[in-house]
Amino acid sequence: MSRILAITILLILAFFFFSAVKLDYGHMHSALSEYYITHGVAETGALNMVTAIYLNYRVYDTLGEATVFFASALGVFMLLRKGGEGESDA
Amino acid sequence: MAHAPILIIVIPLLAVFLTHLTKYIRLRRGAEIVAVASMLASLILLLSMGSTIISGKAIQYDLGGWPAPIGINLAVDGLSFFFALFVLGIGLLIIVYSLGIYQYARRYYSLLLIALSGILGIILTRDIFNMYVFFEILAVASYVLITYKRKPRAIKASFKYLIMTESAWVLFLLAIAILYGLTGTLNMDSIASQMSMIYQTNPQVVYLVFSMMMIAFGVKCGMFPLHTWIPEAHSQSPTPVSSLLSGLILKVGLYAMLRVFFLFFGATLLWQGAGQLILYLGIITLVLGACLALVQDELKKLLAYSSISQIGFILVAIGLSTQLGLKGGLFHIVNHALIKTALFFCAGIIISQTGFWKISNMKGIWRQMPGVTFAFCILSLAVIGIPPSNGFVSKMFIIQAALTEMNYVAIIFIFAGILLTAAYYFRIIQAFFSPEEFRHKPDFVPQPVGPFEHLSTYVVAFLCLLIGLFPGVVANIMQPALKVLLP
Amino acid sequence: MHRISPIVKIFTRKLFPFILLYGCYLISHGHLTPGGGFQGGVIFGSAIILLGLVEGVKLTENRFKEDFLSLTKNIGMLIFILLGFVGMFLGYSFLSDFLPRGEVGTVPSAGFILFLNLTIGFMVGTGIAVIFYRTVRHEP
Amino acid sequence: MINGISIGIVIVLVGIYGILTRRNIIKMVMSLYIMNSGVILLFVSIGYIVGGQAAIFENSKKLMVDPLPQAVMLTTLVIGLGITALALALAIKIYDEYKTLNTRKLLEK
Repeated sequence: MSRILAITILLILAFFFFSAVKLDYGHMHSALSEYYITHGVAETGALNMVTAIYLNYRVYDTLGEATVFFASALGVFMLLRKGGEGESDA
Repeated sequence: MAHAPILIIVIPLLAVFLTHLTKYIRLRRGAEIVAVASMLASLILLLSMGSTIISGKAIQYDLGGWPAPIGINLAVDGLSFFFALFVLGIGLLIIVYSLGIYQYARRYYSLLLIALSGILGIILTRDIFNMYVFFEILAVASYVLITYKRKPRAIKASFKYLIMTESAWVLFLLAIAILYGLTGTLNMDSIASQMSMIYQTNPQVVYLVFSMMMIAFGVKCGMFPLHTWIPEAHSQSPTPVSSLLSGLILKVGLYAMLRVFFLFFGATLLWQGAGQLILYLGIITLVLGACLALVQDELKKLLAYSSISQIGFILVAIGLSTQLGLKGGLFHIVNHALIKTALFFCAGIIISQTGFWKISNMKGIWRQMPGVTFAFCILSLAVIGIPPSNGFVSKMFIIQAALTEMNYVAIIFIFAGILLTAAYYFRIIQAFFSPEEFRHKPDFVPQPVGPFEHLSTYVVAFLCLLIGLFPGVVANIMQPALKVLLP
Repeated sequence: MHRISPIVKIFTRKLFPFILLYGCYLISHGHLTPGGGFQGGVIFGSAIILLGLVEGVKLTENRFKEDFLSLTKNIGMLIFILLGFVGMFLGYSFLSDFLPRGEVGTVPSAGFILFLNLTIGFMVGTGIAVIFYRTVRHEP
Repeated sequence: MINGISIGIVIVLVGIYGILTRRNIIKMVMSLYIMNSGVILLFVSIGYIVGGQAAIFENSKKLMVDPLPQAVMLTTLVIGLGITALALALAIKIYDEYKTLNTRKLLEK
């Protein structure tokens, strides 16, 4: 695709993005994060709130994402075998 | 069983890692037994919830014990029960089909189970970021499954599929970021409740989020401008994987589109412009898929283009966004998933027996394989929509919906689509039943095709006729699903 | 590729256990200080990659055999899911924290977050090592 | 005005530009990862609170940044890692089979 065409597409996209997204977010807490900060230590016992969230409140996401990593490692393992090593399963 | 919703997803996931460990126990074909057992367990668990869902109540399940907006929660309501039912059914069929082929090792079954648990995870989740994670699981599993036989063209097709899907799904992540910035939560229901208020204050953000999600779901379900990965990915992958792709993965894209658009943008957007947009994109997909299928000579590629045009039918039905239109759309999603899975099974059997990929040198094949060609005819009648089959019922609903909407553009193109579908399927049947003698491939050893392949194909062909004769059974399972979409 | 100088070799062999130690620290203190399962696992993986690059993959192979690494990945994921099931069997909902919360600030203070961190750490570490082995040893 | 969100959007646009114009496979995978990092920067800076401290509790109770986007983006990072590892493995196999990384030549083969 020629560069000029790509740049025009990007300018249109940039116009849409910047006009839509209001850019002054950094002042107030969302209700959810307020809950995490106030009740986080008491409920999960962890000081690091980020670890508390992705290992206790939303641990289901981490289970899903560990499967993604497992599947991609399995994929790389299967793809880059030397020839058909038969079906040796690890 | 209080834990039923999560168990439906986690039992296949557990089976994934058990299949790898069956190497160490002397159970012959242990992986297959574990795979089939896990799917049956999930199916039984889902049916155990059936009675409460049909009566209209939804079952909530909070993961980790945290209530809705704080933790992630799953919900089984009419729509997700309906989709989970036929996804588990077809998943079981795909596993039964691939039981017959011996060179599929443990890793194939574990990847298939990862893909199926990913699909179930998408269907049951109530959290938008969680839906993104499970779509990624499904995507990674399907990239690897496409390249299972390590054919060069399959690797090229998988790479193209990867680049298209991932760059579209970065936009979906962008949409989640903007939604989080506006609403402060990741839970679908709380976002949906604040959506109409956001639409009043800042309609442009809603249009932006809608278009980004449209791109992401468009790639996943093969809508018009984003369908280019489908023919190559379907034709080069192993047969059960191509039926998984066109039977389930395209349908999950449609499920997500239905769920997210009717939940977030239901009241505000769908009845003004967006419904029409989906309608016209559906019409273009319909016509484009049918025309490309007409000129296609490779059997599997033709079936892939036929999938695109049938998705066009469903998009037209969704675009009408009336009670009848959605009923036709949902019905056609189930029918097309069933029919296309069995059509790919037939194509797989024919290709593995004769070694030919192109229709032109499959002439007069009905003398070699009468059973499979007969099943192929029934299924192609079902796709076109000839009365006794189930395709007729769903297409009749779609036509009725278009008529009541007085949408003449849609009606014209629906009929044109049906005629084109009839054209390219009769072309195949005419090639199969042509009088000239079938010439074998010179030095080709046909692979052994066991009873499993034939069994699964005939079961689906019979099921299509059965649903065609008694559509009432599917209709009342669909009733709670429609109540979810159009309250 | 020119030969790797002996200084680098000796340093790597000496440094290797300390990298692993640092990885273990990150994993075990994941819920107290910045860090966690993934970051510690990546450092495990980088330790094995460092050894592979310097010593050559053959030597590293017999220390960390590939089948053993893939097996650890499977076992790690199995433990992850079984931890979820244990929460369910004890009456809480799936993947819930069934262990009592220790005294805040000490290592065993966050219930089953520590075990999850360990499982993810091993999985990510072995996963990256497997990917490294596969890409390095691939000849067309 | 310049803040994390606008720069995140610009990085996503750079990634889209890379995918649209680059013909080399490896560069396409790199621009895919650039898009991923752009979105991660945007999502994390949506949770930023001016003058906020990292979301880890020491003894003093200071104003904290929103921890949810950071936890969610950790998941996206690992997904991006998995996707890029798989894409590069596919690129290696494509180069083995077709001996070229140029998408134009690959289209004909």
